[in-house]
Amino acid sequence: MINLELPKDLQDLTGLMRQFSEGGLRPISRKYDSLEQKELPEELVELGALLKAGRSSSSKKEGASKPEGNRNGNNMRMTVATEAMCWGDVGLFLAMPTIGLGNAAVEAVASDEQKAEWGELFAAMAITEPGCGSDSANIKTTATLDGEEWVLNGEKIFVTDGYRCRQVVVWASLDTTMGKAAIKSFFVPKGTPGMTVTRVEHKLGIRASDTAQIVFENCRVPKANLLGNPEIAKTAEARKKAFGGVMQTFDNTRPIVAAQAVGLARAALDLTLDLLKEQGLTLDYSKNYHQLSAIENDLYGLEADWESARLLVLKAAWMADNRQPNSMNASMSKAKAGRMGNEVSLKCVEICGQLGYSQAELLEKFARDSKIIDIYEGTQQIQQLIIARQILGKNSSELK
Amino acid sequence: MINLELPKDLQDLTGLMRQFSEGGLRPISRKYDSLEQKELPEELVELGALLKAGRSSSSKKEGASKPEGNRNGNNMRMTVATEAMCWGDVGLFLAMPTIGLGNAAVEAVASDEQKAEWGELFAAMAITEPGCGSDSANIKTTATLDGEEWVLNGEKIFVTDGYRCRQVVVWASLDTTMGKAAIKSFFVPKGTPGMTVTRVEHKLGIRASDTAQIVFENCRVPKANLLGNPEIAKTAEARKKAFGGVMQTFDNTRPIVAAQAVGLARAALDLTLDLLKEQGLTLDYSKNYHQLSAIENDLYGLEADWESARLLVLKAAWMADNRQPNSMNASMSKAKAGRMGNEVSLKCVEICGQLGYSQAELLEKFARDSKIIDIYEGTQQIQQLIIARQILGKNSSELK
Amino acid sequence: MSESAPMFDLTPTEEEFMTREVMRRFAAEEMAPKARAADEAASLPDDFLQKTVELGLNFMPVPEALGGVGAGHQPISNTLTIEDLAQGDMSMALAVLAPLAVINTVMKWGTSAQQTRVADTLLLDQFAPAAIALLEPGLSCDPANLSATAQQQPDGTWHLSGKKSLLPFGPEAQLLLVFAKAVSTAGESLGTRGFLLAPSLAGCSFTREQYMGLRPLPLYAANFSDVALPADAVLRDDFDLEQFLSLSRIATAALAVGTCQSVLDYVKDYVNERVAFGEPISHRQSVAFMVADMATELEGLRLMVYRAASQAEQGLDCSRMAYLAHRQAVKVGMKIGTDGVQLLGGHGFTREHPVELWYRNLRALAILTGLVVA
Amino acid sequence: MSESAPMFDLTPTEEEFMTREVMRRFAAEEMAPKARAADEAASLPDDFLQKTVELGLNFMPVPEALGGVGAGHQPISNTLTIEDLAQGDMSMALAVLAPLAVINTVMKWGTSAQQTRVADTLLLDQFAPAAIALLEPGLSCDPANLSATAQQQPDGTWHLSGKKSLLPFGPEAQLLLVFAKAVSTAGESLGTRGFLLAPSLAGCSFTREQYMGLRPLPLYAANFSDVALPADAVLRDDFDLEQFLSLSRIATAALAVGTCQSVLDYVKDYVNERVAFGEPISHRQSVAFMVADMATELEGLRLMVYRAASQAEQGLDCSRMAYLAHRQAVKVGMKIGTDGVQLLGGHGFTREHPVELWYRNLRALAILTGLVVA
Repeated sequence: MINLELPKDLQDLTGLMRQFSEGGLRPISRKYDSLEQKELPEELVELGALLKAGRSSSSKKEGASKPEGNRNGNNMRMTVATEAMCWGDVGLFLAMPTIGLGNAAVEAVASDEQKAEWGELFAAMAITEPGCGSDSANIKTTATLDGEEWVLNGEKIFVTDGYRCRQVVVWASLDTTMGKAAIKSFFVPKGTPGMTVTRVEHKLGIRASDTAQIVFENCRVPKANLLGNPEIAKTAEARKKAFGGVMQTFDNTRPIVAAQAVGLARAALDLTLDLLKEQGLTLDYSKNYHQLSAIENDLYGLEADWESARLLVLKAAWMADNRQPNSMNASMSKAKAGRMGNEVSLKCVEICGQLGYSQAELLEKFARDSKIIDIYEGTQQIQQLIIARQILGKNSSELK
Repeated sequence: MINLELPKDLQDLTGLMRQFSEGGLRPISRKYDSLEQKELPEELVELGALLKAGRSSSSKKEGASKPEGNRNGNNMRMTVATEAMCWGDVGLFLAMPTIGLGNAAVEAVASDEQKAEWGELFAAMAITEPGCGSDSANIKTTATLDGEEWVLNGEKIFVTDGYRCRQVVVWASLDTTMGKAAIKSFFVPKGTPGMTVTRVEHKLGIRASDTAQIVFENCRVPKANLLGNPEIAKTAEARKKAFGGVMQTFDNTRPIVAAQAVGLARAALDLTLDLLKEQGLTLDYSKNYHQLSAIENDLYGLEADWESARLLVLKAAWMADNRQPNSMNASMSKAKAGRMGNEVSLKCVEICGQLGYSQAELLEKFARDSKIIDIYEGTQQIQQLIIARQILGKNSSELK
Repeated sequence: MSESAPMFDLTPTEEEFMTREVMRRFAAEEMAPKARAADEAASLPDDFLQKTVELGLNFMPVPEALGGVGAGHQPISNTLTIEDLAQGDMSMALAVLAPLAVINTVMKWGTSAQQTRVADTLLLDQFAPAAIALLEPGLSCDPANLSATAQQQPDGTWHLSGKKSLLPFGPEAQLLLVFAKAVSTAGESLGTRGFLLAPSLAGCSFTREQYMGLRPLPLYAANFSDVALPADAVLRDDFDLEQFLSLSRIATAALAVGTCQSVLDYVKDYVNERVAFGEPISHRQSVAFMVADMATELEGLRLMVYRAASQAEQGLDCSRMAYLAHRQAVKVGMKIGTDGVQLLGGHGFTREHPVELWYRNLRALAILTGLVVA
Repeated sequence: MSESAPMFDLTPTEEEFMTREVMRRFAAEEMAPKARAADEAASLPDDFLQKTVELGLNFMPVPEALGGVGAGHQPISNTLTIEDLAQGDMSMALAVLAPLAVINTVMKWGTSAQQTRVADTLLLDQFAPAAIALLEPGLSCDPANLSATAQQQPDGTWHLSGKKSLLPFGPEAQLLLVFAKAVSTAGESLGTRGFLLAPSLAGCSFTREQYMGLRPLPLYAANFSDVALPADAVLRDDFDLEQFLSLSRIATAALAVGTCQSVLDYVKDYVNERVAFGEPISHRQSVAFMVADMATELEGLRLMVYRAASQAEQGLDCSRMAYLAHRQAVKVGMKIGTDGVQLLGGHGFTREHPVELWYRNLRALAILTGLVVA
C-alpha cells in the first residue's frame, strides 16, 4: 500500500534525535563554529557515547522486523536519524566521534577477528586528491604489495574527521595504468608510520568538523587491511563492475548525505517561521497566488522544494532497504537535496533581513554550512551526469 | 558621456512605430493567429508600403549625422524599430513583406546593376537543414559551378517567409568536404526552376508568418548570384575567417532578433499591468521586499529582467554602430532576451489566471510566439557556447 | 500518529497495479495517438467518450445499492488513474474525469437523494457528460469567496446567479455541480456550497470558450441568471471546502505528473536520436542535464502527489501536502513544458511534434482547481 | 524628454576614465591582496583607511569655498568608483565610502552650517570616520516608517531615541548622520529626517555586531536614548527620502557589480586551469555555461546600474531604474556568489580561495540600504 508517512519507530527516532539535537548540539553550535578548533569539541565525547548506546539498542529492535515484504530498515533509519541530527548542526554531526564515514565500509567487509583487533571504530574516508576532485577514477595514490604488507604512497585532501579520527579508510590504486578496476580501499590506523596529517582546512562552514590533508609516505599496513577483493578485474566489463562496486557504496551514502541537507534546510525554515511568527505571520496553506505576500509565496516555494527533496531521499533509502537498484535515485536525492539545502538556507537569510545576516541568529551559519552538502560525496554536476547517463543509456565516454 | 537614454530621434521612432503597431498590427493580431493562412495577410501590403516610405525618409536623416565620434546609427535604429513593431505583433512583423531577413545580406554585397535587375527585395534566408539545426557549419546543400551557372541541390527547412517571399538567399556548400570555408550564400528569385516550396509549417506561435520547407533540385542561377567572395579559403586560419564572415552577419542580426523578444515581453507586461490596474494594483517602485505582495514581487522581477535584456540589446547594437567587435555581446543580448521574453510572457499568463490563459486576451498568444525567439537565429545553448568560448578563450573543438 | 502507523511503502496494491495496466493501455492506444488530431480539430475524437465507459471509472466509488462497485472513496487509486490518463492526453483525461469529479463529490457530501440522482443520471452504458462549476472568469478566483451567489428563499428554495468559467461540457452536461456563495434568507453568508442542477433549467446560458490549450475539451462560460433551484439542490451541510480543494489540488497535480512523464519520455528518445555537430545532442551536458533535471523534479513531484493522496486515503489531514503538491506541479509543469520545446529546438515549435501541445496544456495547471478531484 | 536628449553612449568621460585607472590600481594593490587577512582578523588592514585619503574621494563633491574640489554631485563617477573599489574588496570599500555617503548627502540636503561642519570634520589629512545610520535591527526595516524617533522640543531642539544597526565605525566616527522619524511638538510625524551628530553625545551607546560577511568592517548596533540635539542638527526641509534611497540603491548595486566582476575573473582562470577527467573543467558545458551566465547577467546588471546613475546625473527621475537595479543586484549577486563557490567545488569551500568570502559578502546586498550613496 502506498504510504509516505513514517512508521511509528522512525517517528519516534526522529523525536529522539531532535531532542538530542536541541539539547546537545544547538547549545554548542555557535561556540564551535567560532572556535573552529582542530581538536574534538569536548562535549561530543559524551554525546557520542549517548548516541552509540541509543544505536545499539535500536539496532536490536531492527533484528525483530520481519525479513519478508516491505522493509523500512537500516538505510531509512540512518536517513531519518541524520536528518534529525543535522537539523541540530551539520558540523557537529560530522564531528561526532562514533559516526565516522569510513565505519560502514569497514563494518561491511571486516572479519570478526579484524573488528576485534581494530577496536572501536572512528574511521575517516580518504578519497579525494589534489588533482582529482570529483574524478574518483583518476586516483594517483598507490598501494604496492611488499611481502605481507601494502605500501601506500600519495596525498589525500578533504578528509572529513581526518585529524580527529582513529582510523583512515584510504582509496589507492594497485596499478594506475589499469584505471578504475585497480582502485581498492585500505584500513590504516592512526599512528601507522608514514601516514601524516599535514594540514587542517579553514572553511566557509561546518567549522565544528575537521577537514584534513593526509600524506602517505611508504606507509605500511598488513595485507589483510585491504578491504574487499584484492583482485584486479581483467575484462573491461569486469573492471567496470569492480569499480562499480567501490562506487556502489555511494548508492547507500548519498541519500544519507542528502538527508543532511534536508535536516539543515528544515532547521533554517523552522527558525525563519519562528522569527516571522513574532511578526504575526503564519502559513495556513490555503490562499491562492493572488492573495499571497511575497514572503508567503517564497516560503511556500521553499517548503515545496523541501518536501520534494525529503521524499526523494526517503525513496532512495527505502529502495536500498528493499534491495532495489537505486543508483539513479540516490543521485536524484543528492542532486535535489544538495541544491535545495543551499537555496533554502540562503533564501531564509534573505527573508530574515538583518537578523538573517547577523551572527546573533544561526541562519547565516546554516547558509554557510549548506554549501558543502551540494559539493561533497559528488557535486551537483556529478549527480546530474549519473542521472542523465542512466536515463539516456549513455556511458561515461559518451556523456562526459 | 555615459548615457543610456535614447536620443530624441530614436524616441520619436519608437513612438511612431508604437502607433503603427497599435493602429496597424494589434487589430489584426488575433485574426491571423487564428487563420494561420499560407498567403500574406492582405492588410500587410499597405502596412508594408507605409513602413517602407517611413524607412526611406528616416534613412535620409541618418546620412546627416556626423561621421566621427559616438554614433547611434542603423543598428540601433533597427533594434528600436523592431522592438516597437514586435510590441505590436511578432508574427505580423516577420510577415511584413518589405522586411525580408535576407534583404540585408543582399543589400550589403549586390552591385547597383544587380539591385536594379533583381527588383524590389523581399528575400528570405534559407540556412537550416533537416539534419543540421543549430549546426550551420554542417550544411549539406551543394552548389556546383556548371559553365556560367551555379547548380543548387538540397533541402532547407524553417525558412521564415519562405512561401511568401520574392527571393531566397540560400546557404550552400561549394565542397562539403571543406567544411565551413566552402559555405556561400546564393540569391535565388522565386520562380527559378528547380526551387520548390514543399511544405509550410504549422506552428505553436508566430502563425501570421509563414515558415517553409524549400527543396532545390538542379536549381540553376547565374554565376553572379553568389553573394560575396566565391573563393574557398585555403589555410585553416583563412577558412575560419571566411566562415566567420558568414557568421558575422549574426553579430548584426542577433541584437535585432533579441529586440523582438524585448518588444514582445514589453507588450505582455503592459497588458498585464493594464489588467492589474483594473484590480487596483499599480507598481510604485518603492516598497521593500517585506511589504510586497507575491504579484508585485514577481512583476518587479520581470521588469528587472526586461531592463537587463533591453540594455544588453541596445549595447550590442550600439557597439555595431560604433564598429566595436560585438560578437559576444550580440550573443549575450540574444541569450538573455530570448529566455527573458519566454519567461516574462509565460509568467504574465500565470499572473493573469484565467484571463491569461484565455484567447479573449493576447497574453496566451504572446506566450506562444515568444518561444521561437529563444530558438531561431541560434538557440539559447548556441549563444551560451559563443559567450563561453569567448570568455574562456576556447575554440569549438575544445568547448563543444 | 497512531501506534499502528503503517510502514513507508511505494508499492501499489495488486488492485491498483492491475487498474494501472488498464489505464495505461487505454491512454497509449486511445488517447496519445489521437491527441494531435483532437487538438487541431478542437474537439474530442468521435467515439472517445463512449469508449471510456468501458473503463468503469464512474462505477467505482458508487455504492452497490446504487448500481456501483462500492469501492468507496479511493484517493490513491484516483490519483494513479488521473496520472495515467493524463499521460495519454490532458484534455481527453479532463473530459473523462469531469463526471467522476461530480460523482466523487456527491458520494462524499451529497444527500442520499442526490446520490441516487447522480447514479441514475451518470452510471449508464452511454457516456453521460457532467462537470463541476467552481471557477469564475477574471484574473483571480477565490473559492472561499465566490462572486456567484445562491440566495435562499423564504420557502427554502434557492435562486442562483453569477458567472462561471472553464466549465467542461456546459449545456451538453447531464448534471452540473455549481458552487456559489450561499446566502441565508437573513442575508448571512453560509459560505461556499455546491448545487446540483441540470443545465437546461431556465436562466442558464453558455458560451464556448477558447484557451491556449485544452482545445479538444469543450469548455464553456456559464451565466446563471436567477436560476430557481429546489431546496434539496444543495450539498449536505458538512461539505468541507478545504478538503474538497485539497482533493482537487491532488488531482490537478496528478495531471501534471502524467503529462510531464509524456514530455520526458518523448524528449529522452529525441535527444538520443537527434544528431548535431557529429554526435547525438544527448552527449551535450546542457541537453543531458536538462533531461536529468526533468526526471528529478518530476520524481520529486510525483512523490509529493502520492504523499498527499496517501494522507487523504488514510483520513489524515492532507491540506498542507495537497497545497504544496499543487504548487510544485505548477512550477515543475511549466518548466518541463518549456524545456520540452527547447530541447527539440525549431522542431519543437512546429505542430509535427507533441511538445508544443504539452507546452500549451501544462499552462492550465494553475487555473484548473475544481475540475477534477482525487 | 527634451529636444537636446543626448545620444546613447557607454563611453566614460576622460576624467572618469582617469579616475577609474587610479581606483582600479588602488583596489588591485591595496585592497584585493589584503582582503583575506582582513576577513580573518575581522579588522581593516592597519594603515588602510589612511591610505585612502590619497584618493581624495571626500574632496570631490565639496565646494572649493569649503576646501573641496567643487566637482558637485556626480552620480556616474561615484558609481564607477564604488564598482572599482568593490572589485578590490566589498568590506574595505564600504569603510572608505561610509564618510563619502555622509558628505554627499549633506552637500545635497544639508544647511550651509552643516556643510561647513562636515567639511571641517572630514576633509583632513587624516582619515576621519563617519557614517550614515538609517537601518534598524530586526527582520525588516522600512526607511519611510522608522522606529527611531526625533521628538522636537518646544525650544526647537530635538530628542533622539531608538536603535540602529549595521552602523559603520559607531563610536569611532567623527560624525554620524542618523535618520529618524521626526515628530513635531504637536505630535505630528514630519517623516524621515536626517540628524547630524557626534557619537560622543550623552545617550549614545554602541555594541559591536558580527555578521556572516563584511567582517573587516567595524559594524555597530547603536542605541540612542533621549539624545539631546540642537535645532540645527536636522537636514534641510527639502530632504527627499526617495531620491536618497535611489542614490543608495544605485550605490549598493554598484558594490554588487564590482564584487561579481571579481568572482567572474577568478573563476574564469580557475576553470581553465583545473583539470578533471583529462581536460580543463571549462570544456564541460555545465561549467562553461555557468560562466557564460555569470558574464551575461553581470553585464546586464552593470548596464542597469549605469542607466540609473546616468538618469541621476542628468537630473531625470531615476527611482524606477534604481529600484530595479538594486533588486537585480541582489538576485544576480546571490547567484554569482553561490556559483563561484560551486565552480571551485571543495576548494571553493575552503578559505584558501576568495570565492567563499564573496559568497558571504554578497549576501549583504539585500540589507545595506543607506550605507553608501551614488
